[in-house]
Amino acid sequence: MSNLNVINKNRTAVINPLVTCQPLGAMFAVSGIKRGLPLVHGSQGCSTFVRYGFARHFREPADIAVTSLHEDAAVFGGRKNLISGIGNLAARFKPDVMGVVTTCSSEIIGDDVGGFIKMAKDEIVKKMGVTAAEKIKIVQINTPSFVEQHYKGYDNAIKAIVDTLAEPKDEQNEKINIVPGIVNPGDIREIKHLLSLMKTEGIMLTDTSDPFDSPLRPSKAEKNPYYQKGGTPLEEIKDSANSLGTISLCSYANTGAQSLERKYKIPSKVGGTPIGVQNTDEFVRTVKKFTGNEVSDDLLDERGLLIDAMADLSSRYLFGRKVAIYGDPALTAGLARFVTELGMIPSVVCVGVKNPEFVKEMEKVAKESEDDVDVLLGQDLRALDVYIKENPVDIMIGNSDGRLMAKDHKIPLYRVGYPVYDRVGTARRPIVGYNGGLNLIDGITNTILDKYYEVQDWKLQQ
Amino acid sequence: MSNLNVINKNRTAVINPLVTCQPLGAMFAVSGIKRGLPLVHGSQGCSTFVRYGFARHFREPADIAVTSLHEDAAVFGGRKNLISGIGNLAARFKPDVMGVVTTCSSEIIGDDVGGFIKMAKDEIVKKMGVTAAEKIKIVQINTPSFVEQHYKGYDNAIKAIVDTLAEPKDEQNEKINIVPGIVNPGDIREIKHLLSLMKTEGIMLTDTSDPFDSPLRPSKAEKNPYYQKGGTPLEEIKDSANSLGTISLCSYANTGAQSLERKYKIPSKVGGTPIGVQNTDEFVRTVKKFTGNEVSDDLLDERGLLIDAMADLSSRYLFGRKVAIYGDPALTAGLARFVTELGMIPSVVCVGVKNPEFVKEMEKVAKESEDDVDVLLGQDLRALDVYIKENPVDIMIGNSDGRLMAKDHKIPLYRVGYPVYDRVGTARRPIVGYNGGLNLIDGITNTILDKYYEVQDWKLQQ
Amino acid sequence: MPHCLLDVDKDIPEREKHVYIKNSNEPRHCQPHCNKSTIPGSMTERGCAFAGVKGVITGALKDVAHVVHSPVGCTAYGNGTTKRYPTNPLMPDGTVFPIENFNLKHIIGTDLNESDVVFGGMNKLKKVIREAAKEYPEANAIYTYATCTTGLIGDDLDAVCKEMSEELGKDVVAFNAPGFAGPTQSKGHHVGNYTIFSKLVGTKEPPKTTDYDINLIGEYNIDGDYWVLEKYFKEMGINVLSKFTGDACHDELCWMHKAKLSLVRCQRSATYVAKLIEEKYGVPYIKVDFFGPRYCAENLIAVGKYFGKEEEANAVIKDRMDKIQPELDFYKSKLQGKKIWISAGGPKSWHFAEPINEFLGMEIVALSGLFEHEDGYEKMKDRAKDGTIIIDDPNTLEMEEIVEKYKPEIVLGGIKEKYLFHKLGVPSVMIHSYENGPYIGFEGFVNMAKDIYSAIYNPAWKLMEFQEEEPGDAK
Amino acid sequence: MPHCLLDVDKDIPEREKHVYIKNSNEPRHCQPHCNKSTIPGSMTERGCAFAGVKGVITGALKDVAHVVHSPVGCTAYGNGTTKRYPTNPLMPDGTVFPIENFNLKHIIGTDLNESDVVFGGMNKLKKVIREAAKEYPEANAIYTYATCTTGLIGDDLDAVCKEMSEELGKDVVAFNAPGFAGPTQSKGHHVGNYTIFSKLVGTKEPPKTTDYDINLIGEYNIDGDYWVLEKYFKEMGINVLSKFTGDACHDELCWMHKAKLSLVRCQRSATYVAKLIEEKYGVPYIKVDFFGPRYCAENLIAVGKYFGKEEEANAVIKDRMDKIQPELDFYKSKLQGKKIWISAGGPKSWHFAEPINEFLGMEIVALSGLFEHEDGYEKMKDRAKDGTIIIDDPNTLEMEEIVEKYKPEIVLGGIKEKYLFHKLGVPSVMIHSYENGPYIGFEGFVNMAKDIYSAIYNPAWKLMEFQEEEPGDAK
Repeated sequence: MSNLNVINKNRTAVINPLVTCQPLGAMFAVSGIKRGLPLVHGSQGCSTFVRYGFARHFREPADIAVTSLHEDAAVFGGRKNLISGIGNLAARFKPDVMGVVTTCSSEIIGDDVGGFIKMAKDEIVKKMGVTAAEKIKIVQINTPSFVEQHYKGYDNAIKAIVDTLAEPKDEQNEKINIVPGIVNPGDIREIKHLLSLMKTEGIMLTDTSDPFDSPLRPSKAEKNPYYQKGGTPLEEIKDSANSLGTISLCSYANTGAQSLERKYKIPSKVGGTPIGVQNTDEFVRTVKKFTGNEVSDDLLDERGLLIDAMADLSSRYLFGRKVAIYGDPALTAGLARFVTELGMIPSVVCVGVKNPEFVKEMEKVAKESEDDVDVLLGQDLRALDVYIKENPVDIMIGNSDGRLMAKDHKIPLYRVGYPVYDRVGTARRPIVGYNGGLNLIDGITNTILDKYYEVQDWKLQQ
Repeated sequence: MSNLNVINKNRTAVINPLVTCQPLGAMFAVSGIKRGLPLVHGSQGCSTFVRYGFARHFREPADIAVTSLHEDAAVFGGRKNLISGIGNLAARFKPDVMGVVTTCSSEIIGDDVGGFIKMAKDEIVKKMGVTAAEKIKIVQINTPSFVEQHYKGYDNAIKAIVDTLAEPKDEQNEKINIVPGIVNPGDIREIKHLLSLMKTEGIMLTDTSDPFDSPLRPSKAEKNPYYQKGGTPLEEIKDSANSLGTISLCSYANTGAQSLERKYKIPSKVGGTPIGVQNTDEFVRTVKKFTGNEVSDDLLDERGLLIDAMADLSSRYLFGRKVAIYGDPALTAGLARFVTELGMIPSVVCVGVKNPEFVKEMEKVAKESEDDVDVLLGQDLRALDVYIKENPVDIMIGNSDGRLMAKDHKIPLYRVGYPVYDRVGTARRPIVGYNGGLNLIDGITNTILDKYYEVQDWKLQQ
Repeated sequence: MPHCLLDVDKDIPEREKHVYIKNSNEPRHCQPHCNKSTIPGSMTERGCAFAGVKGVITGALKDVAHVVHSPVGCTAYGNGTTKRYPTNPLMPDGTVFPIENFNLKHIIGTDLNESDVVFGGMNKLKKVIREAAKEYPEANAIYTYATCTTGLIGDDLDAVCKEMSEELGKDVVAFNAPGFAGPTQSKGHHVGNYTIFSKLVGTKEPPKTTDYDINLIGEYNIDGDYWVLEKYFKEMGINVLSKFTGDACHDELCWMHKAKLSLVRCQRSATYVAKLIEEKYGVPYIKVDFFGPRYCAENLIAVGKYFGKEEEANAVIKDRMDKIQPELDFYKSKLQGKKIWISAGGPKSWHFAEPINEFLGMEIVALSGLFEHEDGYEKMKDRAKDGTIIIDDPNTLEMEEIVEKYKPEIVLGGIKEKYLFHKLGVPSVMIHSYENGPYIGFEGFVNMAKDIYSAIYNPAWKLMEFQEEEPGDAK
Repeated sequence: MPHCLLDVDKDIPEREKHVYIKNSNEPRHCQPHCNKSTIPGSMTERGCAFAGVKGVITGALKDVAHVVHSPVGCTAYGNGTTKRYPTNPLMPDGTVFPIENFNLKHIIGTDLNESDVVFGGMNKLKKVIREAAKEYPEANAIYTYATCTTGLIGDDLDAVCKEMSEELGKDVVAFNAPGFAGPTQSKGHHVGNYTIFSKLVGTKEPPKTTDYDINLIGEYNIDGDYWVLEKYFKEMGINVLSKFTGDACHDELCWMHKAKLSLVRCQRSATYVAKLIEEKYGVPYIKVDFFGPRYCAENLIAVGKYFGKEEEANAVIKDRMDKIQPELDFYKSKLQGKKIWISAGGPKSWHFAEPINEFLGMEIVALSGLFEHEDGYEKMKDRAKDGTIIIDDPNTLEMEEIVEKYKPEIVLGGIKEKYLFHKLGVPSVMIHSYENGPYIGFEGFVNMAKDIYSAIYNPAWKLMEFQEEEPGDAK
């Protein structure tokens, strides 16, 4: 057992941020709805930068519309833009769900977004008729850019989605709601795989797996307009009010689950992201608790494969090596716990947020670690850069934004999280669940072998 | 369309072989039977070198017994050793199937292995009683080390297994027999996954997936003696005489399938190993033909994900790059075809065998390639070493035995096949099927990025 | 009817006038409308003015610390990891800037929060500028950027920068191009040009000058483009005194008035500054085009002529053409007759139209721009054959329709639309930042040809659909 | 009853005498039977004689080309990729051997086929030796190996080598240890020793000699072991004239008769040659043990004493002990009382028993050997506490039973059994070739302690089984 040292930022500036502003999280969440489209009420940069970011990370189209606010809106308000934006998007794309995502501009201008949406709906009815218009659900998502970060935007979006769309029925549906957090397609698929081994169906709030990793099959694609495959269907989101429970897999996005609990008595549980053995065990136990289903032998065999790899590899190649982890608080906390399970030392974990839940998760990790753990809280990549210069580590784990820093420090970087744009396959390779653990231990070990063993290559002969 | 240049060995010596002798293939095949144990009739090195090799590649136990031939056997024959070996193994391990694998020694000595097995059976009956004794099936596998290579040993073993164990019934079983070849656990699992998407069950002849990648779960393990999980059950092997068809996924091991066809009218098909798009398509079509089942949309979506990755990555990072491929003839032929599908050039493919089927497969590849393809036929790693010095390539794809050569030439090596002992996870990561294609394209691309793009790191910003 | 209402635009008929089908019988002024606000609710490829100034103009400088006065988002999006702007640490005086690729690695922001929005962010900006100066003492200047938030709350960046400039003893410059300014990122280019001209040009003197000093304006060294041109000029004996702004340092901008001639490479983003310098300092400028072998040759000769170095120019041209001709021939043999849509930000759509046709034999079926203005569309039109569709600010639905109707076999476009084209079965090569660039000059054109070739010949396109029956032999 | 029939051996009662439970009240001669053939049908950890000579003895030489006279299998298995035998390309005369780690990279075989088996392989062997000489002109000698096949068909390797030696003008040496020879790989060690002694020792003279020249015999530089010792000797002013055979060259073997003293490190595989050299050339030998801090210190002092360099030895020891003591203390605090089973090939089982107990505080519950002989088991027995099980040539079933009954918390063993132990829930560290070695000397012992520590404290063991109920806080 060791100490957790929380190190806060000692300057005002943010330098090389580890976070972005709220709207991204909301755009991400809405993209996980089948035929769901985000409509950003703001300047074009607000949608374009995010589309750019999604495109280079997922190597997939990211369909996000914008109301294109300009000077006139700054003076007269964004009413015209929002109403015509909603109308145009509805008429041309006929989405099942439209998520209206605010930005700094629209929030500062003080647009009555709720009121404008009502007016827009009236216009759509006029234009398209009641039946067609009612098929298009509009969710208002307030995401002022100057409050917290994109994780909050994701949380706000999930809450707005269930608040607007969930509909209670008389009967339970035997499903479990999952708020996966800002994770990759491979991760969501792995969560579904775990659920299937628990003989449980999940309602993903929301499911970005297929939308952000879609087959290339022009003959079968939904076109005019093109929609990516998948996403959580509206019907399922409605049904989230009738589930056995809600599990939030990231501590930063629990308000949707709480809202479902408050309104419809759906019990909720915030789990750590199921990265590594214990966190996945916890997830499995929660599913078992909510459903009453037994833990299958198949699932435990998958677990056993991970344990086997840990037995074979951890002590031999990884034990005692120092790791720097940065990025998403839910992922980093999970990764820190997993590297501890691998016998490595999560010497420093750097996040751009100040969530107390994150600190709590890290306290648990520090308790399990043999060595002290430093947490750079509410910090940025520059802080990590300066820290590592003084306190070198053996390996860094985080997104591509740290790649030049890693290169400067000659520390190998194992890429996880968002964004990863300089290597391929990351988005479809899970890091959650037991299988994700296998990917991680393989990836981390091979990174260590490349860097520290290849120099004495005979060591790799057996 | 381009030329295939077949380059034969121009010396007598074998230097740094790409193959080993027959018994390994037989030991591998028998290891894929549930409670199946190979008993090597030869010197201790014959089993120990192989156990060593399997252990360092799979990082798993490899249970192979040996009759420990010594000088006395060289003089008086191996009768005593074989009979007591079979008896001891039967009594102490009670295997379902015992595969008696001959070696150069036992073949040269001229042991009447079949006769000795009968005598041994009589002794077992005496010792254990008829019921217990009859539970233990003994398969005689002749694998003279001085004839061909380990691929032939695998073929001989599969044939001996079905010849000895398959039992016709009155009814078909709606299953398909698969001879997977000497592939990794991940590959066999991916084959099963493809079959399951085709709503078909397979009988793996044999299934080394679980035996060579088994969970660590002491509380559930089969102990005293310890047996690895899985393997094809004897009952299924028996039932292979009643299947809809047999697909051999390697051109070097088709005699078992032919034997089933001859004896029981089970149609057989030699497919290329399903590596890459077209080879997997072919496999899917064969399954469709044998079963009459339709190709599911889920399967085609998986295919579409691979096509998507190829569209996104091939032209941008891989096109026109030269590849050297070496190792198993079935894998290398498949890999050569796949890299051609990626727009790369399989400049040189080096194998230790002279199988005409392999040359035929490579002719197809050359037809599809824009550039000439050199085949080093019946050659070895030294030949490849010398070749590459004169004809450099951008990347090598093969097993770990080429690693020091790759290092000398400063050519990155992407590791596949057997053995891979200097990186981890290879055995559980499939290279077959559409998912295997994704693993390959990701792995190859990342290897290319590491080597050729990282030097101008700005190129990796989007 | 020169303009065309696409089927997908029936609900937004305003789009009709942005879509033009080339017809040489029509009067000269017929062309798509442009530089107008995007219709709300579109999936536009356009960015914002902040992107225009930081992302395009100033982000290429090697020695400047950038302070984005914004909530964290704009800072995150404005960082160097989004651009392929490599820099060489060598400074004009021969020293070495101590942080390699500084511009790609570091960005500073004021991280505005709710109370800043309510009470104003000017004090915070001052504090952060001071911190920036302390954190990066190496930086030779600090640039600050207004964003939507600070534009709306009315922070006076100029005042802050003036004060800080004095306090810190180094240039601190405000760029007032909040995201909502103007219909496209082009507004940001404009602001960048005027700001640099009015605040910097003429404030410093170069360490030395020659008779062959030029400004290379509108060249951002995307994927090393500038380094290609630099070699040509060097061989010709021409000295690039200042770049605007690729691989340049802050001081170069300050002494642009000392060149003998300005070359304007990207005429959309940078003609403004060249004009202003000519007007005030009498440095003449010429618009140049180095994309494609013919234009590159012609323009090198033009520059050569200006300096009496035509022979040197010819030597460069011959050397390079000898090297690339066989490759050009190969790619032409492979690409002849293939249909292409060039969908660049603006200028590259007309830069490349003719060379791609002439040297690769490809048929241009569509041209488009995101932020192009009238002058650019005029050139696009001039360089298009009859029947070519020319479209301003195409949105994704329109893209689908154009693919369906014009059947391009490849699209040169941006990363945001690239993967949509892929899903429609059409290869796409990134033309803004390139795939395996540089794309400028002689060698660069071959790089582009190779990228187009490998995109079209990527075997994936032939394998797109599963064949239920065993196909005949491929090819 | 000193011997013990394990439950799993009820069907092979011959195994009883190979299993001995230490009891100090029993007469001295009581110990497990050893060096006997393995019972057929066992999963033995033992290898063959060819492995013993090529894999252990000769494969460590840096400048020799090896020709295995066999079907392809023995050549494949005999290649260098199976051993951690690094070499330094520096030669005794100061030149550099041109191929780095030649011994790990290249192996040559005669690739015998059916007709060779029928008609004999001697001509083929000649041809291949000629090819080897041509392919690797750098190689300073060629060694050839009999295998089961050539042993059975009766090829006369000595005759071939004699002829080739003359033809090629370099040493061509035959090693006649076919796989079936002897009960274990130990037979191969023996053959290697005698062959080297009879064919090579005394045939060359070293470039120079000193008064402090030693032979370091039975040190194969596993994972760099030799390089650890080399530093000690260098600091003491002692010159390693010849290694047998780690990081050695062929010529060193030829001038072993010129040393002042032979040290025998691996007493199982190499005492033979030391004895023969003493007998014929009068070079005395001492058996040394450098495993564990105390033995290492004692033996350095012994060597120092011999050469009048005791002080130097003490300096080396003090320097190293100062460095490692804090680490030893740490590991002891972590490992005190943990139960261990040492299952080495032979000698390491007794080498390590006492140091692991003394310096790490661990309790030895089992000792075993694969190819150990009487003298080794005697030492094992001497160094074991009462109740320790000492077992010769354990097979996998016996391993299971020992784990169950003696509950070792870690096993030092080979890679073949490592993963079986893991499946039983017991960590295992590779003691033949090491995990993160070298393991010899002072620093090496710490490396081993660290490997044992991290194996036992690998958190995987605590997480082995899924907990149906939320566990309390870990630790």
